[in-house]
Amino acid sequence: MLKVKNLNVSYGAIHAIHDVSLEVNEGEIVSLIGANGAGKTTTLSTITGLKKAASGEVTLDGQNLLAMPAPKIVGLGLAHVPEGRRIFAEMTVAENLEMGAYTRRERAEVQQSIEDVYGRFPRLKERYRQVAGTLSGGEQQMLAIGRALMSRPKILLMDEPSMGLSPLLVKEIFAIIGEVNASGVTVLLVEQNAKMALSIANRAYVLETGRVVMEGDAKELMGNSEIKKAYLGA
Amino acid sequence: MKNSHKKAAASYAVNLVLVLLLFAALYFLVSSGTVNRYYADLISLVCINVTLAVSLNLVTGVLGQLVLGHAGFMLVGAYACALFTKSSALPISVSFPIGLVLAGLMSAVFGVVIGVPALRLRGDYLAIITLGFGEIIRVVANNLKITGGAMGLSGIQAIANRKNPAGMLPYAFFIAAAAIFISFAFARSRHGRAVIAIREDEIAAEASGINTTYYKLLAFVLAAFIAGVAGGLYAHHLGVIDPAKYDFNRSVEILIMVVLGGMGSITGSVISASVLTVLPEALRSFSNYRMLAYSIVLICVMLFRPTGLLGKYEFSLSGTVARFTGKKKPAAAGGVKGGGAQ
Amino acid sequence: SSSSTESSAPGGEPASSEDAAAPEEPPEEDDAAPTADGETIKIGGLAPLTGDVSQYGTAVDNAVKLAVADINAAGGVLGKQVEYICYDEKGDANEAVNAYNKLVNDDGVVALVGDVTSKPTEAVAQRALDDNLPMITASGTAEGITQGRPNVFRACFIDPFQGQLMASYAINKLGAKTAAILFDNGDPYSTGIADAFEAYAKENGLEIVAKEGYQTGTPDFNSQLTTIKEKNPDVLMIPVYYQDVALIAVQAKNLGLTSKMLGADGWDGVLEKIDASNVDALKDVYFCSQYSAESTDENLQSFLATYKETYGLEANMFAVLGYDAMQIMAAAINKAGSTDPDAIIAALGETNYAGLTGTTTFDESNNPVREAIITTVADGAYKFVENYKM
Amino acid sequence: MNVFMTQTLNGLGLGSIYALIALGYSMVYGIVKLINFAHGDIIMVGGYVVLLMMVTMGLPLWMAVIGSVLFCALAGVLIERIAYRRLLNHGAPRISLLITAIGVSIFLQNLFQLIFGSDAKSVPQMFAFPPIAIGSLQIASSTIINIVVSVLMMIGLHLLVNKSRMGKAMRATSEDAGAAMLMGINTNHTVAFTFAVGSALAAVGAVLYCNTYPQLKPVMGNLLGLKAFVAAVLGGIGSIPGAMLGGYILGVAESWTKSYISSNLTDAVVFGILIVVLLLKPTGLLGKNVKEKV
Amino acid sequence: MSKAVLKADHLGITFGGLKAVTDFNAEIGEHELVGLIGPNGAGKTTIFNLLTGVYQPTEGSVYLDGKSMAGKKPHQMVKAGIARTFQNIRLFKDMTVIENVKVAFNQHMKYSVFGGMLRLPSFWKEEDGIDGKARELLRVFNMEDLAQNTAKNLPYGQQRKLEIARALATGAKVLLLDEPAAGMNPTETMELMNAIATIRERFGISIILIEHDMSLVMKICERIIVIDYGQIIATGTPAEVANNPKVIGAYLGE
Ligand SMILES: Nc1ncnc2c1ncn2[C@@H]1O[C@H](COP(=O)(O)OP(=O)(O)OP(=O)(O)O)[C@@H](O)[C@H]1O
Ligand SMILES: Nc1ncnc2c1ncn2[C@@H]1O[C@H](COP(=O)(O)OP(=O)(O)OP(=O)(O)O)[C@@H](O)[C@H]1O
Ligand SMILES: CC(C)C[C@H](N)C(=O)O
Ligand SMILES: [Mg+2]
Ligand SMILES: [Mg+2]
Repeated sequence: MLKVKNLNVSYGAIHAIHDVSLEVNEGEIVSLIGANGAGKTTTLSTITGLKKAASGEVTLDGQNLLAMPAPKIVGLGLAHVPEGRRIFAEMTVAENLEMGAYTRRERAEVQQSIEDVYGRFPRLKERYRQVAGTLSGGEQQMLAIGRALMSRPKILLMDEPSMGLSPLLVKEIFAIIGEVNASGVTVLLVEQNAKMALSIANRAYVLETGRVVMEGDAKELMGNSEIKKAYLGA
Repeated sequence: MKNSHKKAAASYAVNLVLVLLLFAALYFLVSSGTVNRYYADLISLVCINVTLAVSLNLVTGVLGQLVLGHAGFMLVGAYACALFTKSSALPISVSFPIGLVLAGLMSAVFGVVIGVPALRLRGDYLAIITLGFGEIIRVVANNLKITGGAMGLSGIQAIANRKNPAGMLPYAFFIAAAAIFISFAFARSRHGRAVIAIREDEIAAEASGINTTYYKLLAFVLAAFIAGVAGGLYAHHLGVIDPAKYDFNRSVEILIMVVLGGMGSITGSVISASVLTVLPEALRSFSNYRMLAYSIVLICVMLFRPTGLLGKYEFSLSGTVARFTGKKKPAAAGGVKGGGAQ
Repeated sequence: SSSSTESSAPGGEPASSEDAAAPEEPPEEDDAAPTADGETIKIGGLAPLTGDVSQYGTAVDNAVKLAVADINAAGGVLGKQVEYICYDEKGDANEAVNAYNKLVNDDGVVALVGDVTSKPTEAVAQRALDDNLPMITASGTAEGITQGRPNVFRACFIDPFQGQLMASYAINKLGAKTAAILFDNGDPYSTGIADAFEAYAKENGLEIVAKEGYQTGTPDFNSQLTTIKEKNPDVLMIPVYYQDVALIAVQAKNLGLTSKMLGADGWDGVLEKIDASNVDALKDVYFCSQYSAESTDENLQSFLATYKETYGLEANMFAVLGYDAMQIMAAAINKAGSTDPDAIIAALGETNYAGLTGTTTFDESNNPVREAIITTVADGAYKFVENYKM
Repeated sequence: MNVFMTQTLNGLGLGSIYALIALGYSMVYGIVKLINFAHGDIIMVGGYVVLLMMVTMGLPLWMAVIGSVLFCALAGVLIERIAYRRLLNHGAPRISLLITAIGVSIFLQNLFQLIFGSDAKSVPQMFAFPPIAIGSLQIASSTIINIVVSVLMMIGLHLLVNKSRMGKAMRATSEDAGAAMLMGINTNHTVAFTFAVGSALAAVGAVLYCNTYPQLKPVMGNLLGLKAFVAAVLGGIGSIPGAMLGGYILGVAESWTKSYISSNLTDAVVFGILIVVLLLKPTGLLGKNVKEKV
Repeated sequence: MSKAVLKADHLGITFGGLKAVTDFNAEIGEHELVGLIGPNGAGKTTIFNLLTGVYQPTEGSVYLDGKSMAGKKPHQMVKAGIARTFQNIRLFKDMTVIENVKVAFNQHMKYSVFGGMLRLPSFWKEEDGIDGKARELLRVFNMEDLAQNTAKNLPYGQQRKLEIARALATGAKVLLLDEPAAGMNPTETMELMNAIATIRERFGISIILIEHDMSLVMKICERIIVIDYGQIIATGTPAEVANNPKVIGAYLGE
């Protein structure tokens, strides 16, 4: 469903992404792992249109995304939980969720989706009138995920959703990712927490200094000794 | 580490000699009449504007706070100096330097009075509150007896006159040079470092033990002092003080000099202040089109060089000389040139 | 080392001919050419050619150019052609001083005809005193301009005179018992007249019921006018420049203020700044002037005609004064026999010149002895009322 | 008492014009954090367009007003497109943006000076209503018109921002344009729309201005813009009711100062109020105070 | 436990009705390394903010070496000896690495404004001294080679370490680290752990560590305080805490 081919991206003189190719099939969870600065975030941002590519190809269901501005891509059914959460700090929790449903117009259904998110994250319901900027780090992360789900995406891009979360919540988040995926949403997951990421994914890509250095079945990669050494801390 | 001292001393010496040579050359040109009084005055005006831009750069570039009331400090200095020289019985060659010091001090006092409350605010709000103070200074000056009211002050003794066309040059030149040196040195001292840290992240600066209130005020008052001195110079350059001219627009003019040159770059301030002073005079006959052209240039520079012409680049006289004489430019050795964000 | 390429040759000044839908180039165009020996006598000019008071500036500048043309046609000064170099000072004292500096120190003018309004004129006069430069202003009326400055002269009457005159006129001719004043607190011209008016009124039994100032540049006078209206004075003295007069008059009308309005020389030009639909705001108004277009003086009529022909505009009081000022300066230089400043200044002091505004002689403060004319507005036009002597 | 009422109404009339202009400042600032110093000059543009259409083209007033509103909206969008967007989208330092805005301001003033001359142009009477008598005192009809129009505009704008989808988009864009894009918001359009609305309001302000003070000059936007900007900050920049409140307070303060203190000190009082308010409430009267959480 | 350096006495704060921290009591001994853990939003960062003067407590107070710190501003807290890092990295981004560190030395420097502006001998002497000290500190973190790099260009992990180095440069007795390992991979986390151990030895300081990475916390902390909803729910050794059912239920999960 999502295809990236020979993608190259630069920040000025820094060539951050070299010829990256990857593919996400419908219904899959695909993980993208790699050290700090490997280019994971850059890859996601380029797919979503927040960052311009130097060359290459990105398609979603055959439509060329590179020529499209970000808002339009979102309209195609792609949602992105960005790195650093990027919640609307001055809006309340509830308003943040409403913003997530900007592309949807039916009020009642949107309300239902909000309830669904509250069901997943009861903490957010407790805080629904709090200004989002004063939430704790983990609460903000929940909000960011909840907000992305509000657009009822076909494919969800997540950038380090477990960062800064308590062990319990990390488990929960991964459970949620599993549930979301089970409900038919395709997931492209970027993670530092390689162990969890690989255990939940169908397939995975390993990124190093802007290049894909390994790819394959997630379980197999988990057994790979190099991976173990570099990313699993074993 | 002692090596760095020697290098520094050498570079200061080279700079000093170059600055003195430049002055000698200018002074000769003016006093010999090679350059007429009009150009002599223009040189002084350039120096005054350089001083102003450099002083504002301390707050806007180094401290990173937008200030829109700089002309107010200039006005305070202008009045302080002019009123002193007008009322004092001392010969002008004595009363003027004293007046300049008074101008700086008076302006610094205003800097404290305004800075203490204003610096509690940040960003645009600080800018606006300084704008407010600047305007109040002007309006009040417009209504006081001692300041000559709306008429302003006239009959301020000109330092450069028919008999001594180069009279203003030493003052304006050396004050500009001193302002430049002081800004450089300040930005590369522990105090400047603290101020730059505040610009970068106020919360982190506070958490690193920096008394942010104190250092913000320090930069602000230092800038006010220098602007006050420049105001004193300007009053005696022009011979009149019209309070209406020290308004918001004047503050913006100075700000443009700073931003156009490159915020935080003292070299940039110097260059753009000079160009923006000379150009309007050169284009006097095209007065209708010059502002239009100026605005277009301004917009284009900002669009294509958003950080100003020089960004944060600094030109080094001694470095250039070293390069010419084949010696390597001293590396930015710690302790000597620790100019953090510069 | 004068850079005459930068200086604007007469008639070549872009700004001065800008508003003038000039049917033809100003006539002195070819007179700019230096005389056979390649030398000219340079006379400087300063005027607001743009900005809030540009109407005054262009009038003076235009007229001076006509005078220069006439002078050059008649053989010039000291046998040389006159070159007039004028800079726009935008009505701004700082600009004026800078431009003055260029005129004197770079262009090397031997005398100055200017400035136009009082504030910049005052600033420049101080500089001229330091430089001992012969200077005459056509229209700067503030009293201080010539005070203590033996080298500075003017072709117009002075502010205290205008203020007193209008107060006296209000008392004697309009039968006013109460008066109010509305003035620009940021302008020495305005405050000067207001103070003189007030002092004279007090001495002569005209009660000042309100004296309201305003800050330069504001368009809003409703508050002051409301205060004034509350006092319902017989006359309202408004000694300010034409643009503000236009705004004030309309707001006064809209508030239903019915007092007679008085003004001074700054009122000349107000009709151009008030739309026909609002011109009824200007009724029962009286201001003082220094010439009347209805005069039958031949020279004056011929000047007015030439002016109109050249610039496509009616000449106003300041054009007339500008012409005279230039002529007075030229005559003085001729009389001095050289461009030595002291000689010119001495000659200026002895001026006895019969010009468009009558015969000009200077008193001990270098001010001309002038009579005043009262002008009013009727049916959208200026009307001569009478010659008035205090 | 009567005089007091009249003076207050005078102040509200003047304040209405400030308020309308302040709304534009506030909207633009709210969304791109830019003190749009060219905003004051849009009023000037609006005024000249009205004048041109009424006098030169001889169109009726209502057409001139609509024409001016459209023209200014377009001008606002164009200015944003040409002079600001590049900087906005490249995350340039905000001060560069401010300087660009000042550049645009200088450009507009000088352009109009070249076209129309630097001295004032008189404007014909627009609404020929006689003064309105309240008790023994008369109120200029313009005062009433100003107040009514400004209140209507504010209500409209308030609904637009708080109730419409576009309003939501505006709020999101103002907080984090990148995140807003991820929500499917076309931030470029949103910003352009904001400039259009702000400039259109300036055109309305221009009409009221011309009706009250029938004179136009190329530099008129300077002082007016500055005052309106102060009003916006006073009320809490970014807040719509705040801009209105700030405008009214400023107008009334000016009027009262002129009538009861000294007209020489109006600006000092105005800025004094600003300073006091900012010191007590650093984000203005109705501004939200969001502290950074560490 | 040795003598308490830092003591929190009945600390509490409310935000508009929300009790973010209530009745927080803790004593940190000399040279101790204490973990502070708890669910997201439990109030850990808030406790740091209270200990460093960013927030003024609505009740209770903080004591350092037995002296009350009530009413002190953050920079005064630093002077007294409490330094911290931030959950979201807060470096002086456009300054060089070494300048970042030097900023924190400021309070130990004495030369006057004039000394600096006029380049008096006092300036040279102290600047040289500080330069050496800053380099020494960077060496501890293996960052000496990066001294002249601009802070924002450092890799994430190095930025974290630089922040710690800067906090150390203030000469603090107590160091508060807020999630230093967040966003690091296991290898980087290991490296960081070693660095923390080293500095504790070298500088003889006490450390409080907020962290969600249990592998790190359990390994290096001597004592752990667990909070939930702003209140302490458990304290003890890593092993005790890890087996505490309350902690498992609220935080660790099965
Ligand atoms: N705004 C930027 N300007 C310049 N360089 C950048 C910028 N953002 C990222 N880079 C560089 O691009 C490269 C890839 O960065 P990216 O953020 O995509 O990595 P990542 O894999 O997401 O890392 P992390 O795990 O730290 O989030 C890095 O070398 C980084 O320094
Ligand atoms: N300034 C504030 N205003 C309102 N509520 C606040 C403020 N600061 C913190 N809170 C609330 O206090 C609670 C504790 O926040 P804190 O940041 O201390 O959590 P934390 O334990 O550090 O969580 P995390 O592990 O996610 O960083 C949160 O619910 C948060 O929303
Ligand atoms: C042109 C004139 C109206 C000038 C006025 N007389 C003045 O002195 O300012
Ligand atoms: Mg990333
Ligand atoms: Mg936290």
